[in-house]
Amino acid sequence: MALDSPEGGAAGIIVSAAPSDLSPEGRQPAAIGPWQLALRRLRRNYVTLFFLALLVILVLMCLLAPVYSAHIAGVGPNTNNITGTVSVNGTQQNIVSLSGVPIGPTWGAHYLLGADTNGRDLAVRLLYGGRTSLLIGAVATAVIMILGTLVGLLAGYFRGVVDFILRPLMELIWSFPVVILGVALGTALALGGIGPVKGNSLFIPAFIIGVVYVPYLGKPIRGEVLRLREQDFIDAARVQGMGPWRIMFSEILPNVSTTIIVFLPLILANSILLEAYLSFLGAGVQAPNASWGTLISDGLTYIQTTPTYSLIPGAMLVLTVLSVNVVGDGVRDALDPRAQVRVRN
Amino acid sequence: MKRYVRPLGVSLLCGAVVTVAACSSSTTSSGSSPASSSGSSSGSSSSAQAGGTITIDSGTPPLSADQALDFTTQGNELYSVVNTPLLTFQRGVQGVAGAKIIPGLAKALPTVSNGGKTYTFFLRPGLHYSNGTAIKASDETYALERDIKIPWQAASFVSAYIAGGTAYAGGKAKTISGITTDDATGKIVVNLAAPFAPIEDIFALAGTAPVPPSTPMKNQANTGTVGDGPYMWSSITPNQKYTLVQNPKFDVPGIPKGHAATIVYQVNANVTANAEQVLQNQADVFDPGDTIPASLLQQVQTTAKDRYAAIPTNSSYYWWFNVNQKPFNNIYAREAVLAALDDRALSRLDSGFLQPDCHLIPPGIAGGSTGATCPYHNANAAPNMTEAKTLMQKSGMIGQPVTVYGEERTPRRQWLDYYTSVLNSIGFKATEKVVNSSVYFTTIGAPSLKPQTGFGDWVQDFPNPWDFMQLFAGNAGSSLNYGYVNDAHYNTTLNTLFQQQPDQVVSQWTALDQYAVSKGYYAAYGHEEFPKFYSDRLNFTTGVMSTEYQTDLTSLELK
Amino acid sequence: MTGFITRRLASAVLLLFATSVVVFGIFEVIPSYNPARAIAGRAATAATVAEISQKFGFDKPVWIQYGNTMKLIFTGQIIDYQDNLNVVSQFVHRFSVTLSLVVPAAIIWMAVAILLGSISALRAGGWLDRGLMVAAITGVSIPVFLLAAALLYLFAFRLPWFPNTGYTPFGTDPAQWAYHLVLPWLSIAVLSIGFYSRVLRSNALDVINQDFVRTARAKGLTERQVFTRHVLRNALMPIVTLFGLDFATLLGGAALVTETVFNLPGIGQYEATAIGQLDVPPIMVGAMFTAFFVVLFSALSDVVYALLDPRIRITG
Amino acid sequence: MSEQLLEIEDLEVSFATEDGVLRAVSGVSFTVSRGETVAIVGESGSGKSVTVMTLMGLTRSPNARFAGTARLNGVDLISASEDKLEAIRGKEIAMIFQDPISALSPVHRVGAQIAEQIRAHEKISKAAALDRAIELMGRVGIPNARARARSYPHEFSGGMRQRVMIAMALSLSPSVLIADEPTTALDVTIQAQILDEIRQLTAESDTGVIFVTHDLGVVADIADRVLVMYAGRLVEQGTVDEIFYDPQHPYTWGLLGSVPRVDLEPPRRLPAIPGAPPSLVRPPEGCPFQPRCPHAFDRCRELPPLAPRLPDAGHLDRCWLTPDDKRVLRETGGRIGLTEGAAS
Repeated sequence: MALDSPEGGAAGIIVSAAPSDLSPEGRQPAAIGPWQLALRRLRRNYVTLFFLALLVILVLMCLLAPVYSAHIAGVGPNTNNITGTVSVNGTQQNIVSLSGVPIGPTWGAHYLLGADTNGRDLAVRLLYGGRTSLLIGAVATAVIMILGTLVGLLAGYFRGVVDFILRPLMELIWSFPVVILGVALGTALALGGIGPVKGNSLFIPAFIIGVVYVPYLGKPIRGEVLRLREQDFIDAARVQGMGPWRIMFSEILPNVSTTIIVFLPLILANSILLEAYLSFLGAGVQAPNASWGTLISDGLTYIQTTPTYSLIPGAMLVLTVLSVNVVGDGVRDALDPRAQVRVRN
Repeated sequence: MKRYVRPLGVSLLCGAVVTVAACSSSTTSSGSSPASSSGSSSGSSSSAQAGGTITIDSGTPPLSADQALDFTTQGNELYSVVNTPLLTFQRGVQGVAGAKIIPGLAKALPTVSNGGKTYTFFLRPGLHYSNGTAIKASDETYALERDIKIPWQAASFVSAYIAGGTAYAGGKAKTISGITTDDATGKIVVNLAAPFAPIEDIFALAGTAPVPPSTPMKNQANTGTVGDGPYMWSSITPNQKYTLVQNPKFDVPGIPKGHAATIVYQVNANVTANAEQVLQNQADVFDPGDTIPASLLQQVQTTAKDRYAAIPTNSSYYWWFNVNQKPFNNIYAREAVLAALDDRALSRLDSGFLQPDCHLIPPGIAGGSTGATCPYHNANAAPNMTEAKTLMQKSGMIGQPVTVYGEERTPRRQWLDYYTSVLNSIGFKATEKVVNSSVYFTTIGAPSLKPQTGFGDWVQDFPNPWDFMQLFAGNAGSSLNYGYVNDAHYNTTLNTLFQQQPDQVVSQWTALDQYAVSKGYYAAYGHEEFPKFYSDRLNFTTGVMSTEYQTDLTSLELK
Repeated sequence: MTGFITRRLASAVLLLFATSVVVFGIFEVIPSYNPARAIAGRAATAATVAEISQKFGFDKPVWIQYGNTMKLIFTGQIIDYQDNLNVVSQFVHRFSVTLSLVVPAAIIWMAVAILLGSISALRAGGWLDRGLMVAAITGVSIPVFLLAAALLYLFAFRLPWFPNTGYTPFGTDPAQWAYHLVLPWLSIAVLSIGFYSRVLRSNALDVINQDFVRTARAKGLTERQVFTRHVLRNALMPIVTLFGLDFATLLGGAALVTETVFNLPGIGQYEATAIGQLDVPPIMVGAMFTAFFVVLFSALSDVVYALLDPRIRITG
Repeated sequence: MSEQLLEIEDLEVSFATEDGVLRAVSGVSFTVSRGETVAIVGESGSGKSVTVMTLMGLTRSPNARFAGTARLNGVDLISASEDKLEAIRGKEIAMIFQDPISALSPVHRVGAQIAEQIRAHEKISKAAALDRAIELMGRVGIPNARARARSYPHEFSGGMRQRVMIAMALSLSPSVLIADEPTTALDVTIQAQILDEIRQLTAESDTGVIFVTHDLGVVADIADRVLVMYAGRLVEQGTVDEIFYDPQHPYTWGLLGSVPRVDLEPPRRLPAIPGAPPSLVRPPEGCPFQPRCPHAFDRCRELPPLAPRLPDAGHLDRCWLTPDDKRVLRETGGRIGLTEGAAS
């Protein structure tokens, strides 16, 4: 498209009109979707990556518990060996002394972190305990994800009677003293179990934590759904003849997915913590199974002579929960549109 | 009376946490500052100081200061010096042989008539309670009625054996018909439903001590009751602090008056801290109802060996089997467990405070025997796993699921873990069920539960083999005989033996015990020792740790 | 204002009712739970057990039992099954201990959090800011009982600066009182300091970008004046509600665990014991007590929020 | 010419961002003299707000870079220390902001906010400061000021709030007043009242005013001189009449062209300047307006200097076209504007 310059003046100038390709630097950066942006930010965030790696290592260690117990320690998590002995740099030592004091860490293959009162290998119990804690945390989180989202969706979308029932219910559970409710339920169910589920199955603590933390996700999602419900694209969907269920799951759910993803790590971290609380108070994982909470609790008696008994499972618990929290933070910052642009000058 | 130690707070409490090496200040304020005794070296008790304050640190409080409700060893230590019953066990007798029964408020031992069904007591004349009111014969009736109404944790001793007891308990009668009293002569006549020799022991329990009629028919947890004993209650903060002071009006001959002016019984659930306190002479007595934590034991045995000793007691620990249900309805299955059980391991779990033995009657009581005569292996030696495996083959019960019940308190939970692993090692599919200590026995006692196997213990009420063997009598009911054992030979032998004085039928009691072991009705594994652990302020030799009273408060005196 | 109060009161009553029903329900469901046996003690015969359940009304239908229990609670006569102690007087008697634990702890936690939060907001990106970020995340990742155990191990055993456990009432010896409570206060406060300072920091950063803060600086106020009068005042408002709720739930959660580990005879310890023993009355009273505080504090924080922010009128 | 109040020499402001260094203001110089009202116009993103905010020291942050000077009564505002600036802000140079709704503190009473500015610079009691604030509110036309001083900003209308801002800004009769689009958020009728208010108050105390706006109507109404900014640079500077009647820079034509004229019959489609402002991180070579300028030719690859090209030395522009070409090219459809046809 030539430009015929007006009367005389400078020589006729042929200029391509499209401004954008005039000079390469002038172009705007190619637009990228929120997910790629988030991923790009995440890759940049070294702290998050470090803790992500740490989390993976911790989880792997716990998953490899059977390998460690079979090939290295040679004993199961519950094998008592009270009257046995173990060789510590040459000399045979009682695993449990005559007066009942268990041996401290030998830093060798057998009884790496020492024994507990029943002569069980603490390192093996630590890994199996980790598996239990992570399993309960994961199952509880799954329960919360499903129940929480469902309750949030139903209460937010249907409002009216449904909301009238669900909201005060969430309010009740939310204001109920979590520990008391959890411990009371735990103690009660550990005795009788529910229906087919036996008293000491791991699903009881997981179920309790799940129920207790539903409002943690339910309330924010309900808020989001209430807000989204008013937006035009929902009316548009309704006009197209979509039923309420389809609207909820195909329209609203994707929009609250960022909230869910942001809350996922928070809930996982808190579920693991609450399991530790319950087990610490004797209402979570039941004997002879172990979890980090029970190990810390058992170790308190010997904190004076062998602090590692309590503090190592404590450290594992804190590192795991910390990693989940940091990764959660990283994910939230990456996804959060108002992310503080961290400038490296 | 089982050693009913109730943990204050949840399971973790009993080893709550951490001792303080150099204990800066006493945890809960312990009254007068515990200055260590001036100069006088331990042992030499030149001039025993009269008066002064003695503090007892206990990990668990009694259920109540009211002797008509409480039936714990902790409670008995305290109110046995406040409420003297008609009869009483002689004070100052150390060791398992146990004390003889001597007259308390009664002038003399009761005269027995009507074929052992009637016991007649006469009150000593002119006795007064610590608040000055005179003691009348009818007070005894009121006291026994109180036992049933509140109820006393051992109320069945009164309601089951004294005539009219059950009627009164059921509310059908206004008073207990079996008891008639005459205040003028101080005469008390007790008629039994059936002859029952141990009734004399029951009238030596503080729970049956007379109380003034003004005492309310409700648990007096905050004030305790008034009695005629060497001491009386000064102040009580339930579950925290109990204080006794000497009773100036104490006038019962044959019972020592006690030396200390004030006795403070302090509750701190952190048993480790209590042991540390006594070690540092911040407190005077470590309550024998608690176990010295393993982590501290060596230090105690070395630095305080002249003021510490493990005193054997008449107590027994056993695993019971439900003989009406698989797998333990099969004798071979039961015997296999006896063969595989390593009593030494169980002893280590109890910091070595346990004397291995497979018999129920403790050695200190007539009819008791040692671990040598145990079937399959000596209780002090390694278990006989090969025999256990063959017995399991014969029983055909390999792979059977078993639920094991136990208490959550240390060392009981550790015993439970060990016992479950033994059951698994010989072929069962065993899982554990840990129950809170204070509701354990009432839980497994519930008829609806029908548990397969679990933990049991018993501490002597009085030095009579019947007190132990009654646990497996056919008519003992599910709240004691958890395994529903109902052996004809066992029942008839028990009924004949308990009529007679124990020291005449020693060999028959031993034979009955051995018979029950051979039948595998219980897998007993030992008798426990209680710690006698004082500060160096107290005279260790004159202090008495008795099977009836544990710490005999009247025997405590400052150096 | 009255509308607000009646609405809050109604929700409080509803909540307390619901809490009591939930707790009562939990223990009715357990198959082998039998309070009569617990009271009767170990060697009880069937007769005594039956007599007790008749006397306590355990044989009556569930909802009558519930009615009786509630009547007993509100007339202050309810006794617990385990120790036969009057539950209400136990709570009243022990509440001073719990208060002396949670109130100073809350003060420490808020004061330090505001200080750290402000500094890190002012020096966004500085080393303190990053350090605080780590402290905040670690703070929420450590369970109270582990911190309590570690503190006890470090400062009561390794360095005997503080007593091992136990409690001395304020009346008898204030110095000893504080001396025994330092570690428990820290156990509760330290974990929340991290979280609260981060919340304050992010609130402050939001407010700092607001126009009126720019106006304040344009008015020539010093940096400190701008921060304290304008930024902090607005940043603290959301924290008030957060604090209200957390403080109330503290009573039912962290206080319970801390009292258990440090053996402080507060209501938390009493509740923990009761839960262990399946002793319903104290658990019910405890749960209702805590739920009541949650409602009370959420109402209180709304009122305080309205006072702080004139834009919000308590609608009738 | 009254002596210069404020002299700004080669002001440079750039921010380091994730995508690179953003040059918000490059080489801006101008002066403001006593009693004179200078208007700065330009599209949003042209750097006009950044310029005035920098004068107040409100753009200082770890990733900001400054260059050049801005001397006010002998003090260089750009390099001044924070406490020195704190003494000057509000006293010698004050500012009114665009959005009155969010510019006032929501939780403080209006009277107190004005009093706060007074007490920040003068040692007087709260009561005395409040009285002066109330008196000021009266002068800016707020009815029964004494009562209204106790209410909160959200209880005021947009216009009233802007009056409070004015009262606050002029409370210590500063020598320079910066008004950053004060009327944009208001509706037209209120806009006129506020402009009168500002004109009347600044005239009384002979204050120098910098008026930032993108509304040429306002410029015509209040400004003495006009600066046209584009992509962080000054592209034209002159008196109001020179800019409106003899604009030299095509961007100025575009601005003038996009103002709907009452005296002409309305065009089919409101004329607008095609394209979008260039990226300030990777600015195009030469004249920044080149990509959108229909009259661009090869010479424009080289950045033209801001220089006087007309007899009146005060009228500067930054365009290579000769003055004669400019006068011809700016005529389109009987009025000044950017040639419609050529650009499509």
